[in-house]
Amino acid sequence: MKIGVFVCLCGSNIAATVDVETVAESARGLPDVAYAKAEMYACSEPGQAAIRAAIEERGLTGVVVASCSPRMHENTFRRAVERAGLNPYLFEMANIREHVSWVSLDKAANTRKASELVRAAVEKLRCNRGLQRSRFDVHKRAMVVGGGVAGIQAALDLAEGGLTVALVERESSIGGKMAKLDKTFPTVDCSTCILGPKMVDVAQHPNITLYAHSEVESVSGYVGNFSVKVRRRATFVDWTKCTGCGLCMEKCPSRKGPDRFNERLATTTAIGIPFPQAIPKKATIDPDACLRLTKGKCGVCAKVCPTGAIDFEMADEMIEEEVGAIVAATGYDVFDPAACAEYGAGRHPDVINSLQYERMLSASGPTRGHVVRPSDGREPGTVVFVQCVGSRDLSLGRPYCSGFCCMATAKQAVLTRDHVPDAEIIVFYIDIRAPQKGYEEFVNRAREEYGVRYCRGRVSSIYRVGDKTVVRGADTLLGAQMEVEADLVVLAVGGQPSEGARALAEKLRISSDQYGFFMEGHPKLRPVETNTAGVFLAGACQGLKDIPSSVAQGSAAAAKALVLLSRDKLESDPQVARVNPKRCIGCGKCVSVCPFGAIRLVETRFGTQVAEVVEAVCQGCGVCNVACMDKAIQLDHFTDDQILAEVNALCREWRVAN
Amino acid sequence: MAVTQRFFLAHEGPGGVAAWLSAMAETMRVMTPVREGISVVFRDHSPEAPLDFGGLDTAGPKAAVFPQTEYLLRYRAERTAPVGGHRGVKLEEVRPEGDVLLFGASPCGARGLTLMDQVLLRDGVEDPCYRIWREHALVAAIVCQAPYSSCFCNWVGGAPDDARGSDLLLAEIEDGFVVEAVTDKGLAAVRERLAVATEEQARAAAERAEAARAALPAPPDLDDCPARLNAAFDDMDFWNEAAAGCIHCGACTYACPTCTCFNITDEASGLAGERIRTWDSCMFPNYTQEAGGHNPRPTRAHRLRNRVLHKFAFHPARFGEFSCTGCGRCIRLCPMGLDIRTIIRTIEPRTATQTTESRTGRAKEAKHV
Amino acid sequence: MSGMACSELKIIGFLCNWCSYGGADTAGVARFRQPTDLRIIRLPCTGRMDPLFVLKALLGGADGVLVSGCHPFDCHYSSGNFMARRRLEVLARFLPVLGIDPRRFVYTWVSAAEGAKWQAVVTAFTETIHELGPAPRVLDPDDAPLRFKEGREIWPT
Amino acid sequence: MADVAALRRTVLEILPRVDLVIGWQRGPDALRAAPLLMRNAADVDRLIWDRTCVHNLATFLPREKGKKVAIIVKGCDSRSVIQLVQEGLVDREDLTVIGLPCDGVVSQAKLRRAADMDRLESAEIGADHVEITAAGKTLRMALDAVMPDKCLSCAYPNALLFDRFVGDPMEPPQQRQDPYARLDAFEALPLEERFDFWKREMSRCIRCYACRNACPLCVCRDYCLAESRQPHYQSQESDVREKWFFQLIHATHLAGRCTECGECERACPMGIPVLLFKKKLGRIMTELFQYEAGLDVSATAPLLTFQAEEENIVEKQWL
Repeated sequence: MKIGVFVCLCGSNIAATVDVETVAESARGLPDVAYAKAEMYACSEPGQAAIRAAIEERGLTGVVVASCSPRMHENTFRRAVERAGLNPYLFEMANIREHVSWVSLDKAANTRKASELVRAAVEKLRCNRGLQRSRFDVHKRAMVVGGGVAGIQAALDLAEGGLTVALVERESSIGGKMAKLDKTFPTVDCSTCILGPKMVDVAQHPNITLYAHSEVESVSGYVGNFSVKVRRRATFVDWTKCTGCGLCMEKCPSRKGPDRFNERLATTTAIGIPFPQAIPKKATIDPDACLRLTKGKCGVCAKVCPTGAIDFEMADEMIEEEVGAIVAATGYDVFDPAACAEYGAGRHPDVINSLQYERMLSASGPTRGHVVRPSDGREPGTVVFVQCVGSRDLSLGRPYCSGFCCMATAKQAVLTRDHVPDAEIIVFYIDIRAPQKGYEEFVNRAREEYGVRYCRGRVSSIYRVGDKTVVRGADTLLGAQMEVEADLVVLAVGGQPSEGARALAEKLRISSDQYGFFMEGHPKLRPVETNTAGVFLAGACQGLKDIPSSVAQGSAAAAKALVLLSRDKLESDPQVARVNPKRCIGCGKCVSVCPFGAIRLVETRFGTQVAEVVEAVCQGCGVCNVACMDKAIQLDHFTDDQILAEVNALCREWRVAN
Repeated sequence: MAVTQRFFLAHEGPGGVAAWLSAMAETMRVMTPVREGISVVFRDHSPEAPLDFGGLDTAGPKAAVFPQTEYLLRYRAERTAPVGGHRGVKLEEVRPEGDVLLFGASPCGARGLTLMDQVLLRDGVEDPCYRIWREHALVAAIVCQAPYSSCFCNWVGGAPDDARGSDLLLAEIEDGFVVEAVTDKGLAAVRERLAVATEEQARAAAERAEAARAALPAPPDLDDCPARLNAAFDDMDFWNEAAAGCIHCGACTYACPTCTCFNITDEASGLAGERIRTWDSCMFPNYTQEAGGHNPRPTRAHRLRNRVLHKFAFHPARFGEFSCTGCGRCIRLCPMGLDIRTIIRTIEPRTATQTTESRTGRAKEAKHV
Repeated sequence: MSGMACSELKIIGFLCNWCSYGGADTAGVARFRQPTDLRIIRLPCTGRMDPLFVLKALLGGADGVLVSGCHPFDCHYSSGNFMARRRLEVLARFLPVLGIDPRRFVYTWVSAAEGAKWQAVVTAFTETIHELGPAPRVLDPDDAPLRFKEGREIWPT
Repeated sequence: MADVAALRRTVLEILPRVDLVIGWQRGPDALRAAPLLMRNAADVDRLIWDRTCVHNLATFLPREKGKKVAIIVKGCDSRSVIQLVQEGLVDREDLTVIGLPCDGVVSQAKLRRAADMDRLESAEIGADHVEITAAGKTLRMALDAVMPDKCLSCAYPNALLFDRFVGDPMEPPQQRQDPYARLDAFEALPLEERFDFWKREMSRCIRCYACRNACPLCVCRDYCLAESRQPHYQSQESDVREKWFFQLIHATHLAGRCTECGECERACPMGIPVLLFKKKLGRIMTELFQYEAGLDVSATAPLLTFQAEEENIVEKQWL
């Protein structure tokens, strides 16, 4: 091998605390190193040109760049050496910036450390071999999981982009949280009026197959070739016959089931359509509330249904979908404030959460748009909003800001003034976060034009005195204790990953953060990709966000999937496990540890069994490599010899004495 | 060369073992047998460590002149051009240094050295490292007094008081050892330092040796053993059965005082490296593994056959002696209880048809190892 | 040289690419000062971490070995760190029977966002290793084959 | 212990249906046995069954894969067979297991410590004693004194997996020794002494690989890492580091698989207590995963699986 080593100064980022000339000089003393040079900015065009020139002029067959983190520029340099005719896997990086120059000011120690890291990189490179990517066919179909506004946007964009789409929604209608909102900030326009047409588009688009009341059961396969099992939960109504006339709902004698669409502010029938604009507009029976399904009596709906759509025997159905890409858009759930006992939610009838209030404000909601005290139905005189319930609260394990609640509260305060012109409206807040277009102005209008009183301080307790709900807190700006006798208290609850998000992450083999939000590929540069190729994220499932951001991310995820599936064939990452069939004893330990099902046992012509890796399925984690006792299976680019070369290179030198 | 002269080395006191070893240690490395658990190994002599002359040293004295690991050469690549590019290589042969006294070897172990000499010190193909080790080693063996049940030195021309391979041969009597200087080198080590043995002492020593010889059961006649083995070469049924319990470890060969097989590997780290000779064993499958994948000795049976034939047919054909000193270490140490004596005593040529059958059997066997 | 006071000991770190390597990058970007003893080897996943690499390092002259990967549930490959946790916990408990101080080996989880935690981990682990001092050697450096001594002279002491 | 005549009858019955039956025969002396591979009825005459039948014959199974094999096993040996079946290294359908009850064998190592076994003249094994005549001296010892540690703490006197059981199953004998007694004693030493202990013990190793080859679960055949050039885990040098590292390869690869049958240590010609490594790992497996290898053919080895929440693992906390 003929190795070139390029030591980057990164301006002064590296050069200030590492003697790069000494590092280059020590590299010249390493085996197979034919050329070593310091570069001002290795990643810049002149830097890359110098690397390419050295490869061409000096006939280098391997390159080490000592510069920043490979997470930053490994691909940059791989492309650079590839342009000069080298296999991109005959390239290694030594991270002498993030791991060396930026973390210590001791120039002598840094220089020594950088030189050793270069030596480890050179020793590893000597064990590298060129790897070839292989190509495979893709399914030109995508799946969107979750039919909230982000999922709807993604599905529509994908469908418009020419792909066919399977949209899977857990509830019996798409629309998600946005469908429950009365108005949206900061324009205070009608939520249903802007979402409704999009929902109709989904229903009518020829490229979209909608699976409502359905869930993802399992996912196998890999980018371009996912195979997804979808469980269509039994609705007990044949949707091909149901016309959405609503007659069943009128006649259903069971009326005590919780109305989940209305956030349990009301009860509803056992059979029904959740809201008038539902898509699909089809009836579903709640098997827990239905008298026929629980007690075997009744069956009124079946009698009244004009199309005979009721089917009490219906069972779950499994559907197999073959797709090339998956967009996860599972949204969020609101925080259950019952966890904050001091706020009395669930105990005091006049303490409700912000989503319940949203339903109360809605003309199609349980109070037909009248703001009332749930305890007695009277109009409230004093309405108190409490912010950051379940957000920014370490004691609840939720240090994060939910992002949308400040604005939602401002909007609800403004709407309260419209509904109850004389009401006293007080908002307890910690900080106001209104950074987007028109947001700050909206909050100021709420304060100034709508007379909403903003008190900076946390509420310590809420309790009932007579028919009043007393809110005790502090106004930290005035430095005074406050006690407000409220008629209605609205807790601005934060969000959390929707129920089942972790289970879905496991099925999709994507990771989630400590709270359960799905992890994007890179917080800045790959915000809608995940680390599992072919799986993209949209909306609040990746992190809480408001409607415009969710819609933007829906479109972005769709664009990423469209780019991916615009190609007829995909290239697989060649950093995969490889079996040496001569060594393999066929014990199958690799098969049992592989998280991706990428390894199988096949019979040889001698009748023995050996392991075989399905390259496109293998993600390159290397779990199999460790489980294999005679090391017949090796993870390319991270083989035992490559890692041992690094270990040996770093261990070889004896300690540095004082 | 052999000037038979007898000296006396007392157990204790000024003319005793400890004093003599200390004197010897001034000019050379002294290695003595030490008991560790159930094994007896040669260690650098320490006056505090009790010596163990009770029996055979477990792994034999071979390692003193044929180390398990021998560095043959070392190299270091050196940069000649200022900016990488051409390199020179500095090579340096490594050769053994320093004299060593191996005190308390068994006569069968010492005799093994003469059989190793036949292989490693042949005219024209002399092993330079082994030559140096041999020249620098002074072997002091101790006559066996009571044979082990695994001993069969008298089958292969040896004896409990065999002096071949030793520079000094010690025979223990009541209060010390009668030391026979077998070679000039041995003589030089004792002449100035030890008293001459009395006739009475010499007689006592001879009597004990005679008793030890007598204690060995009468040997079978092995004159036709090479012929019988050669005739049974293709009788794979026999070899399969003989090797049935074998787990192809290297205990027998590594403990054998006559086995000389080795492997050579290069080890490098950075720009420097070494060429290393290490013991190898014909019982290991990898021993005959060819780069192309073929293994001419694919089964335990093939490998055991090679070991037995090497010692009792091939070596005698070339050098006129069995390559076995009858020390029985392979029998004592075999974890599976295999006994080479059974093979050399019982093997008989079988008929031609049996042999043909066994050939097919061999092909079948080969697949499963 | 063993036994002498050392300004720097030999600590090898094995980090998974997705979380801890990123966490170490994050610490670097934030300029969190750290001791300089640690040398990092990048792995795709702690699931690739063979306990033999640790033993190789500890018998080969390392004074400490640190393995760090994604927090449970956050593995890029979904379960690599779970597999690693079992393997490495077994190894950690095994070291004492070899006479190797178990404090010389630590495995932990650091996410790509936890630059400050990375700094704390590196600092604390390096301090522990300095408290323990140089690890006992299997081979005396002077008895080691030449190729292991090569390079000793590169860094003037 | 079961009657050898009954055992021979069973073998003769099974022999026509299999390619070979693996048992024991008399070895080089009265207290040593050797493996016996029986292919025809005449071979069965040499079959023995007594307290010298120490070898764990399961070690011969993987290489006979593809043949119809019958094997005679003691309780401890049967655990290795179970483990091999569990790992798919032996086909259960091709295997006929002849199970035996056993309340202990004799240890060559312990006999050697007590008597001049190299000069053994005659021996007699009674119900609770061994009488040895060696180098002209006769010594009578309690059986317990010359049994391997594993027999003194035996919990599985009867074969756990068998197609035929010869003799009557035994009650587990009283435990005369804690299974980890020797490990406890060793771990009571200071760390430095343990380290120095291994340096000294390993210096005696001759890299003959008897430990590996006697191990029924060392199944890498010709591709052991100890001798592999690619991957190159270690060199062929005989220094302590390489020899010790090989033991660590062996031990770590047995973690969660080893049944602590002790063949590695029994086979070692240099008497190195390499079983200590595996005992330690065995105890770790019990502590962490409540798992004992070789009891259940359908179990999953603890290192081939995981739990998202590990009950017994307390991870390192940083201040």
